[in-house]
Amino acid sequence: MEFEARSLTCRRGEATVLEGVAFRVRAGEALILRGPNGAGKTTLLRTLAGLTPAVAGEVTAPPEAMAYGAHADGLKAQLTVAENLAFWAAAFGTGAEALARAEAAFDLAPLRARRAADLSAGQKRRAALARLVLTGRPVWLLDEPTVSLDAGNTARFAAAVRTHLAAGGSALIATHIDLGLPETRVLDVARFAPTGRQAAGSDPFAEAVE
Amino acid sequence: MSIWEYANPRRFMAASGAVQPYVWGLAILLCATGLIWGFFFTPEDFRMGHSVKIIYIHVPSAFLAINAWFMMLVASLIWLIRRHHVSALAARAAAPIGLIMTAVALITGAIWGKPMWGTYWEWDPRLTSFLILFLFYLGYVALWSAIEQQDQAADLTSILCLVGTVFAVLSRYAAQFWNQGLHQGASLSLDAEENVADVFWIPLVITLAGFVFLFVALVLLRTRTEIRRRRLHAISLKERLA
Amino acid sequence: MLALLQRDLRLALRAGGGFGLGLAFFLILATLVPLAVGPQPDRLAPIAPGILWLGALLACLLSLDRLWALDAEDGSLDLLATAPVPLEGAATVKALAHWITTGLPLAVIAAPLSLLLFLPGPALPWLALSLLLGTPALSWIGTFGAALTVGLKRGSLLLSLLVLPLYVPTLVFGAEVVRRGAEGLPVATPLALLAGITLGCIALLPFASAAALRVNLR
Amino acid sequence: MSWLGKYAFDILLAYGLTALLIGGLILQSVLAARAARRQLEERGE
Repeated sequence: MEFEARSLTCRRGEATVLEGVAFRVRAGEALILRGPNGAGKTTLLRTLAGLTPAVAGEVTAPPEAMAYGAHADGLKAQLTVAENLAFWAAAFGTGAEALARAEAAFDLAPLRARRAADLSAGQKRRAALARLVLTGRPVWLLDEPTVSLDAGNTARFAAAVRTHLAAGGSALIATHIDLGLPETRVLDVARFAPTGRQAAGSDPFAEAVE
Repeated sequence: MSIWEYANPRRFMAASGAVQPYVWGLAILLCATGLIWGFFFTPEDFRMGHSVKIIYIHVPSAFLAINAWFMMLVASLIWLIRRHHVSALAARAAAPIGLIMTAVALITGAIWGKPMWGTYWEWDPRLTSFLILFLFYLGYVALWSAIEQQDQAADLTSILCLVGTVFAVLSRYAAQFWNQGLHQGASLSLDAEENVADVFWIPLVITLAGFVFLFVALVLLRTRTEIRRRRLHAISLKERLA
Repeated sequence: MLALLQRDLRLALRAGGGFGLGLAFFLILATLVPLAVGPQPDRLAPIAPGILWLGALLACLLSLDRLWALDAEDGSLDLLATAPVPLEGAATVKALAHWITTGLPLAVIAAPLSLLLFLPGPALPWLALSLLLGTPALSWIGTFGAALTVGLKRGSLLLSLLVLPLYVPTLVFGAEVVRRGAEGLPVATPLALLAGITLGCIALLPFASAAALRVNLR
Repeated sequence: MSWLGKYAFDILLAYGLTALLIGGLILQSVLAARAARRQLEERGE
């Protein structure tokens, strides 16, 4: 899915952290977000996912097109991997076929009956990433997806992204490693650091009150 | 020029600064007149003796205790619908005033109840619902101070105010319903409009007006403080992030 | 939505889910009151309706602070908010799950427990019925309170302060049903009012809960 | 205060406590206003 963001201004809490964000992602393309810690990568992803309303600007794709893969795994520790995945499959209305694809993509079959509490960090990550396949949504928003994944599983993840892109999907990935994806461009988020001139319009307390 | 112009903090600060002295003057004048008149120049009530003098603080404070909440409700709605910061801050400013007024109404009611009904506390529906109102104020103030992000706090307290209003009204009727079973004719609570003679009525109205002006003056003062605090908050936020 | 209900019920029943804690609390309260007040039936019977309702109310309150907080901690609340389930629906399901795991069992064990407090026999069905009708309101109100405080680090005390005043009408009408039942008076009016409050809460509060959640997720 | 009759204590108590509460509220409002204004002035506004 192709979409575009135009002069997007994003907030984290009460602070404006990004200003005038503009980019275009084509179908089958992955956009890699780069930038130092605190530059606003997570904020941008949360805004695109529809969790944090944008202060200004527009995105041509609705939040319903986005599959948000957060930093946190979002797994219920007391439930098994199969139960966790089945819940998300039901919540997104995707069927058994997607479930099978997700399990295969991240090699979760041996872990199906294990409780999420008993998984290692990397195994949890795999289960969390498998959720993206279950959403059936065209745009993946990934926040440091490879944290605690070993080399083999990183490759497995890269393959899953490739499959997604080949099917006409697109992705925004905040990551520091090279995933070896075919169509990628890099977006340096630090470019959009706020200049401090803007805020006056949105926040009446940005200037002296008397 | 519409009233919404004052939703801009700058305009509000200028306008409220100009108006404030007059409101305070009126409040002091009316309160002093009403209270001195009521306290020194009214006769004894044939039934209640001089204890009737408590009416001059009890009724106005009770009046404000309820109306402060309504003011907060309206201000919260304005914030939720039109996103005017001053409105949210005015609601925040009014809450402690309402809290104190409710406390005053309760305390003076209890003290008055002792000579009249022979007990400090009576689970009269009116007293009960004031006690519950007091709890609502406490929750509202506590929620405001618990949340660090100011816009978020304004949103959440506004939602609480809306829901709380519905439940406060429900509680009022619940209290009325609940006490029926226990004792009927305990309608000792004083209905000011109906059974107060003229001699007491005139100073009461003056004091009431005085309290209203006092409320307005306090809301103006406290809203100004909240606006300044909000500005300080914005400055420190900027410094933290820089 | 059904999947969410299923998940929440499963979580409550699994180890560490907290199911049964509310019931145990209710039992403890029914044991402690006679110890504090004295064992005489003529002393316990008149206060039994109030104690039982108050106990049910506090037992409901007990598990509220984890209602959204657990989902917020492990990140699934964010994911839930991006799922094609409206937050209003999620709030309804959460409240329903809370009711099934606390309110419903409370209504069931209240009748046997009331024997400890010498609640007069004719009041027993009214106790069960009033709890059955009234505890949903407690769960729905609690879900709203929990949604308001989900972003706070130490929100549970504040949650009680916010929720308990909202519980007043439900408590008044609920206990009144049982009291009237015990005295053999007609119970239709308070019962109808109790049902009215519950219906109103179920119909309207999910919107307030969802609005509060959206603000907190922001 | 004998002219207040047998309720003198109650009346004075009520007025006293009210004065304390409302006076305290006004005092707090004024002090807070002053503090906020001073803090803003320190930051050059």
